Amino acid sequence: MTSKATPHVTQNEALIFERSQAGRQGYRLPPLDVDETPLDELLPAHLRRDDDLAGVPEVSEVDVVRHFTRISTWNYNIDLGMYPLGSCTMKYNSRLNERVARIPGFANLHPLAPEADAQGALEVIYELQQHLSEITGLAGVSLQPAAGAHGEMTGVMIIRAFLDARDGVGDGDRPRRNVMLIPDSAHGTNPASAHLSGFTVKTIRSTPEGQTDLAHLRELCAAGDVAGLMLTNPNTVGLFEQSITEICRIVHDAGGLVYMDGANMNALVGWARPGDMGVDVIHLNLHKTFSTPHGGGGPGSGPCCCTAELAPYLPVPRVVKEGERFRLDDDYPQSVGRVKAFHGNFGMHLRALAYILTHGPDGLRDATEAAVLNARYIAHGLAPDYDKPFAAPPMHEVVFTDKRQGRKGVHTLDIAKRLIDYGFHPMTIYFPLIVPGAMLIEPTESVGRQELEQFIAAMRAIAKEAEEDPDLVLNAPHTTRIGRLDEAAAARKPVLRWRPTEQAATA
Amino acid sequence: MTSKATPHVTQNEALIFERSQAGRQGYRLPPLDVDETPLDELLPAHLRRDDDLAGVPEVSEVDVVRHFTRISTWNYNIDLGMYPLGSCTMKYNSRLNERVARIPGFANLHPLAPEADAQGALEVIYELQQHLSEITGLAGVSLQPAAGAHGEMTGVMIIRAFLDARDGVGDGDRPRRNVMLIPDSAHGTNPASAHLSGFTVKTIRSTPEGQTDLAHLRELCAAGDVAGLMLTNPNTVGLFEQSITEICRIVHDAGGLVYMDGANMNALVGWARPGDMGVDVIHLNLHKTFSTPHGGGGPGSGPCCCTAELAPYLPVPRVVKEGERFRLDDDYPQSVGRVKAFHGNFGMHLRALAYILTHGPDGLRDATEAAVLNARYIAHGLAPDYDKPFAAPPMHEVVFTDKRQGRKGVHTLDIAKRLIDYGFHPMTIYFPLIVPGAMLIEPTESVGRQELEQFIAAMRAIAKEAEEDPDLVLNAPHTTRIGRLDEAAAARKPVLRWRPTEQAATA
Amino acid sequence: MRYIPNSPAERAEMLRAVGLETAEDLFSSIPADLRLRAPLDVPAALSEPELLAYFDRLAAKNAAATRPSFLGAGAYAHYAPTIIDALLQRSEFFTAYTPYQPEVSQGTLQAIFEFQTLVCQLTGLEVANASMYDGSTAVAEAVLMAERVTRRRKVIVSPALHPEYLHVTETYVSHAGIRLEQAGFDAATGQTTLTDAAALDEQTAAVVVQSPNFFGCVEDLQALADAAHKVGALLVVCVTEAMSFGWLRAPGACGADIVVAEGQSFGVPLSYGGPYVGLFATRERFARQMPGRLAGVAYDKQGRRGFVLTLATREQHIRREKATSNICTNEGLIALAATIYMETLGRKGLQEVAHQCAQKAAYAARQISALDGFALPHSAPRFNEFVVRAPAAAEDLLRRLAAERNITGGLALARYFPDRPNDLLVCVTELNTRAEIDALVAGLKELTA
Amino acid sequence: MRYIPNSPAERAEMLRAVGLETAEDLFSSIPADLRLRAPLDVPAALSEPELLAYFDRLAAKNAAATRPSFLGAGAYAHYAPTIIDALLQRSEFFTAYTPYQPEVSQGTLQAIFEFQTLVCQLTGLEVANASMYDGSTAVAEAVLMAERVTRRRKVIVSPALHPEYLHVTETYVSHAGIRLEQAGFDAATGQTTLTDAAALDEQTAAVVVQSPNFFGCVEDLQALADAAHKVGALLVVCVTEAMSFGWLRAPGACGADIVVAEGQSFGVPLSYGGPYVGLFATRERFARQMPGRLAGVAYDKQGRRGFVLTLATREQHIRREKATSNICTNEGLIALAATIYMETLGRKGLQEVAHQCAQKAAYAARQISALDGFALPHSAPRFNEFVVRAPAAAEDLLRRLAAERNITGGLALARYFPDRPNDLLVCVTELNTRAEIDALVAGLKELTA
Ligand SMILES: Cc1ncc(COP(=O)(O)O)c(C=O)c1O
Ligand SMILES: Cc1ncc(COP(=O)(O)O)c(C=O)c1O
Repeated sequence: MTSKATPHVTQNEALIFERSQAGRQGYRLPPLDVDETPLDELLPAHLRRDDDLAGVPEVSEVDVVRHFTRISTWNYNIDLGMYPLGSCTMKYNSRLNERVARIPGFANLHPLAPEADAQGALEVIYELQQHLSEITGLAGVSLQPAAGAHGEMTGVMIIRAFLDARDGVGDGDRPRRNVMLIPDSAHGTNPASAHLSGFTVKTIRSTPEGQTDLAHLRELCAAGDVAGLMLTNPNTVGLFEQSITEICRIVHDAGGLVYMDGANMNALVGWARPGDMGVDVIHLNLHKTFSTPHGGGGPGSGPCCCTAELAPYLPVPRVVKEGERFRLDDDYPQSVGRVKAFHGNFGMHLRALAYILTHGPDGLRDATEAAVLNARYIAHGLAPDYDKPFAAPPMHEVVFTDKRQGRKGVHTLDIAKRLIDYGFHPMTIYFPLIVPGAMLIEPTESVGRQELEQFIAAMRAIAKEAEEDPDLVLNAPHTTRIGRLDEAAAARKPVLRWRPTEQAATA
Repeated sequence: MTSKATPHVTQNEALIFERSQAGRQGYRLPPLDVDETPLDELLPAHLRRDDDLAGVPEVSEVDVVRHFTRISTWNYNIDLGMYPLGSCTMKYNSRLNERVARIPGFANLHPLAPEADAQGALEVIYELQQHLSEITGLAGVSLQPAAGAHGEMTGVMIIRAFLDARDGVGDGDRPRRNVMLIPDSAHGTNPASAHLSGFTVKTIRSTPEGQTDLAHLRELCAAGDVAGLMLTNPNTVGLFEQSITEICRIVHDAGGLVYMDGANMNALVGWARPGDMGVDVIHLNLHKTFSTPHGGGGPGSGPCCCTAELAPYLPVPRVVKEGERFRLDDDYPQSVGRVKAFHGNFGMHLRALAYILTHGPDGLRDATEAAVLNARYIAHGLAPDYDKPFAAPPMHEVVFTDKRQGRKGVHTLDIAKRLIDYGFHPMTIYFPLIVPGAMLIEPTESVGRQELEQFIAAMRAIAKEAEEDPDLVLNAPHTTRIGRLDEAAAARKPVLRWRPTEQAATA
Repeated sequence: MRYIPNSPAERAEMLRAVGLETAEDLFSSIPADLRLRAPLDVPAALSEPELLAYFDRLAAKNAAATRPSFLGAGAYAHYAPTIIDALLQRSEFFTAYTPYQPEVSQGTLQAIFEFQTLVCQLTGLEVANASMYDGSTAVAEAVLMAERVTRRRKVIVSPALHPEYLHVTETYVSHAGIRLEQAGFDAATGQTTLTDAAALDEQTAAVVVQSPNFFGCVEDLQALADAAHKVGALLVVCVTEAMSFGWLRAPGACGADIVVAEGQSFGVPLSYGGPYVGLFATRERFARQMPGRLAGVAYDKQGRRGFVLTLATREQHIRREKATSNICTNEGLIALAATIYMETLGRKGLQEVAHQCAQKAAYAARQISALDGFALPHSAPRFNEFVVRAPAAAEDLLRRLAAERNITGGLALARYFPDRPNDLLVCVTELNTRAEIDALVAGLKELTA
Repeated sequence: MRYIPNSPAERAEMLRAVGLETAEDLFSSIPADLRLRAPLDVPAALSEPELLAYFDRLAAKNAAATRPSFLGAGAYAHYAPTIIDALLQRSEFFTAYTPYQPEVSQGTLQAIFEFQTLVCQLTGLEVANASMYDGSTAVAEAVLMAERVTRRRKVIVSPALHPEYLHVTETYVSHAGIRLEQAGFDAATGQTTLTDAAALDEQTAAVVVQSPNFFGCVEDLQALADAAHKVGALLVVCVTEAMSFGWLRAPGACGADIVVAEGQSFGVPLSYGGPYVGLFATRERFARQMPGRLAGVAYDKQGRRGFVLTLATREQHIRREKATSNICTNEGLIALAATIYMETLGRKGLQEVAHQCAQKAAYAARQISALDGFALPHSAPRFNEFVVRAPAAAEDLLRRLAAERNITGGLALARYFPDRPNDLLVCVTELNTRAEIDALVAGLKELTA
């Protein structure tokens, strides 16, 4: 097995502003083909742009292409290899789906086009809604949310609206159920979304086994002010919540609803459905489970799925089918309203639908199985060298800690950086917060056995280095064009934009 | 000016055959939708493939994408920066032209489609013929040749056919003009193409000033057996042949024809036309002057242009226009015949036409000017440190030698390899053969001043290193994933394909 | 194509290696009664050619995608240079994750830093973030931020704000205890007024206005800023047509405190409404109150410059419910598209495109207003959109334009404003040829003759 | 877009820097009377959208590109997985030059090495080169090589070789003193015969045969090889439909000494005939007589494996007129496309596609032969092409099929063989659905009823 990483020469590249040369042009427009109206007739001087866009670069097309091609080579990416970020589900992004999204009949369609002339797009949305409903076991679906957190906000707002209607509370006149329960292991977006929707967050403890603490849940539910619970399942340590049915019962009995963070659906698709577990609302991350590209930070798509009982509260407009026609329906008086202009991130809907249709029912089930198997294989391979805080076998991702290496002063961050020298992107680190020095590893189904073994070998080699030559690990990475950056200093005196003065500093 | 090169971590990657895993699949076909015929009815056993394609890899789509993405990062390329290969004209490859070539109406058109249903493609060929005729000042054009050497062969065969007809020689019965004169500075394809067309090659000396030696030319022409001259202009040391008119007169007076190798047309487009100089036949390299991508070694396209007098000898079929219709015309009894199936590298014709139409007359002239200016700028910048064998100001490319550095034992090859450490692709080396230790540098118009200066600075730094620390240069490159390879050993015991045994050797 | 690399045989071996027998064993931690028994009811797997045929068939049903169009209203058909998509499709960009590991993410980080800088330059403000979901959610977040900055809970919103943006803002603030009140509207000019808005007082956190507004009218931002600042309120300016930055005075230069915009105009396909990208900029002193990610300069031990995500203490990863926003994944790749667009067009190009849009719109407006029975109800200056008051119901007119002339003539305002049955919103960009405009004018004339 | 980076101002400064005043000065070495005075007579520069509109208009005139087709005859419509073009479009591949500098060209070199290996595996031979221009020039070069190897000057060519390939070969050998003579042809089987070719003797350098031949008939290569070898001649086998490698016995295994093929079937667009790629393989002992480039394994000082272009002493750079060929630039990128195709389909896929082609062609042949008045004149086994003898002139029939049924029904053999007015060559690939085949059959039936 040849080593996965090797040093090579790379191009350096300054900021585009440092490359700009007065008078360079990268574009040409067709000649203006109408007779010009004198500017003064169109726009009074005081409303006109008067700075000639000072500072905006002047570069040629070749400059732009070389600029972005060069800086692109500094990025790790899925097409280079395994991207084991726990909770992020970095799976293969099919080029076929990119092609589908670029079909002119979709790419050039205006969001306000008459429904009659956009039937194909509405059908795409409708079909995807149907499939996601089948996959989650929940009847109502809205594709409007633009990302996971957006879907969370939508979901908890639905809970808010439903409870208010059920309990007959108007704005603030009668006491509301204001408490949203969230495990201490939850992703930060959960409490943030709950807060945005007006809830008070109370934290539930996890057990030493990495499960929700039922006793604590019961205790918190007893208060009577519980609106709901936001649970991730499998949870963020990669374990399935064994008592999920019981958990849902407890919350329901307390008059609350159960929200499930669907970020980890890659462990369940085709094998189990949240709807069957008692979950009331869930968001999915199409950019995780359904392989739409992460794009260096987005776009995402966070469909919100809910029970038939909650469906009337979904955002409007909704895409409905009447006979053979599809239309946008605004007529849901109980809806939480709109969470985004137009119809959500349609381009991502196309890719996710293509993903589902390429897999089919067996393929979807296989993918989940392969993802869990890969995680289990890593869990098995690393157990001899790394502390595994939870005994239970993991689902699609596994968490380890730096406990053993810590004794030599080598910590999770160091191990992560050292992985780079071995040709891998680091795993998710220091998340979830409940696991000190957490290393959350999610291989996904897109990695072959050979590369899994290379990863295991790299991690074991690092463990050995931590014992024998800690400094080697502490100063990693050694092979990248820049070393570890001083993030503290960057936050103390933030430089968030280029300014002509910056130029000198970088010459 | 930040340094152009920087080391960075790269992925290693084995041969696909070493990655293969029995049972992996990267494809899926639609189900066969016709009733199957028993194999025995279709094909007797002894004609059937019986090795189950042993050795052909079994990999998944992710494997393939990662395999090629990884190995691609080991290539230097135009989008990374200046590619100063003299004689190769490595200019910017527009993405717009790639898009044009992929328009389904062109990409999916079968070469034997009925003419009436391929009018658009025929118009593309016809239009390009017209424009190349205007650019070269030569009336007849064939786009059939697939590359420069192919165009050379076509061109000299045209000369052969014309002379035979003119001199009334049939096959071998009467003495033929069999001598093709070729300067010692010519590219190797010239003599090879002449030989392929049945000519005997005689070499013309170049003068110390880097011009064709007229006296020698006259002397050789005196023999009376001269069929023609193959001249590159500007020649391969980047100088315009000052006496081109005189040269053509001498050859014509001797009863021969003048072939021009158009590889260096990037120095002339819009400024001077071979047809006006007395040239009878020329080939163009669309993959040089007209920016069709080199693709790591092709495809190219080598149109052959000639005088009206020679046009009847061009390959068939030819694309002609009748009224508003275009058609393929085979009816040229004097034609040299076909040099390639179908219509030449049509995909390259599309790109070259797009290049011409994007530039327009002024743009084409500007591009040539910019290309010559860039070369002149380099000539100026390197003169202090490198031996410039010819005093005359260069056109689009300039040649230097390793004479000065040689004193310290540092030679052209070493300088070329050291350039890699500075982030540049080496220039063309040891060509032309008449210049010992030649370094032929052609920046093209696609390089901005900033990068030209980086190149000059790098070359000057290397000159300094040659003085102060020769070993540094002699052992370059130092930043690539592999060092200099033992090419001699590779040629002694050539391993030209992978074999299962090879696997062990590489583990 | 197929997604899963490991062969069935390899997977069987791996199962054995981890001490399991069947795939089912991998899911033993899921209570048996919760495990799905029947296969999912989704269509059988399609091969590549079958999949493409399926989507081509659907795409063909989107007739509106392939005909001349004068639709704007928050999504604009501008020309996108080919290099944008070519560069986006480099795996290094589109398959990368959020740049949490700077040593292997400098490409993405540097691009974000350039994006932030360009947004500052265009908006005329001091700091900008790495993007929001889109223009509508950016307005909503701006309102929430105004509350954080001023600790006031009343926000005055222009009635000429894009109706869908307003709707989204209402949803976002509905649980934040923020009261939205309407500003005035001068039907003659088509501009927002604050005079009659007694509402503007010391309890006001912000005034929210769009310019060019939904009806295409350019607002007098300086005047609005002065009025807002007089009572200590912020001016939040929303721009749905980012191309107008190349033509109109920078909102920041007019006194805006927060500027949000929809960046779709910058090289992003219409794609039936998304993914687009929200631009968000404000004053330096409010930086720590901003939502969203920020890239900043950082140096390594050898003093080499690089970029990192910074000021994360504002974000949910660390702050959880006290974060300035819940946003995590944003619109990175679309922000990159916009960055490449802005850099390719550059200082001159952005102004030239804007100039062509304004000129072509002026030409179209002139032609249409000359038609019998047609009028342009609003007198304020405009950029590339304007309201046309037709002599007949706009919806029928547009339906017939599409059916009989193969032109999408614009947007019937009745979709959002039932009291404007005869009004249509017409948008003209540099891509609308004079021939298309003339065909629209002829169509409007003949169909109402 | 624009091509030239330097601004006019920068260029003026650079001119000054090199001591010149005007651009004209740069061309002072060109005698004044040769310098062009008038601007070139080519159209004015087009912007990006204008250029795309121009080509879209032309593309729309190629009606044949968008309808069901049964054309083969040297160019085949097979499905090309999307990843092929996505990978080709990486600048690292398509903008790179010939890999003369191995340290910065290992990506290209390793791909060539894999290509050479795959070509060896498919052809059943020992060495293959980095590509030729196409199948037709590859045959011509094979004939020239046979002369070099045997030092004999007579070559017997099958009359069932693609007519355009034959034409190209004639052109190539016309000055090499090589005599081409025709082999026999059995009109009943559709196969090449040597029996009646007294021509085959000790002066014969090679026998050149195509299989499946131009008429779709599979030749008995073993028999032909034996006959050729008996007189010390080489057997040169040409394959125009590379997909047949997945179904037919490897030519190398049948005794072929040189195998050339057109590789277009492997993921390369039809593109009106080019660029395609020529495959060229032979026996180890002839390696140094091969035309074209070769990549081979090499090691650096640390023993790390890499790849280089090797055996360059055969080539024109060094050998000049004594080179084995004049070829320099080949079809690198197309060879890469074929490599990606072969690896993506892999061992099983290449056989499965071939199987579907053969089965669909068999189905089509059965249906057509059952029609009144139609016959299949040749009895030999076939792969995915076959000759149909129609009851009417093939050209009219095909013209009407196109006009009235929107089907390109195949190739009228009269194009090359005037004595075969009623024959058409029909090709069926995995992309022709049963519905298309049935429509063709119905069309043939009804148009001749
Ligand atoms: C468990 C979990 N929940 C929620 C989110 C938020 O999703 P998004 O980033 O799409 O807003 C993430 C992704 O980072 C996550 O991992
Ligand atoms: C001067 C010259 N002539 C001829 C050629 C041959 O052209 P091609 O490689 O396209 O066959 C080249 C290119 O290498 C060249 O530089």
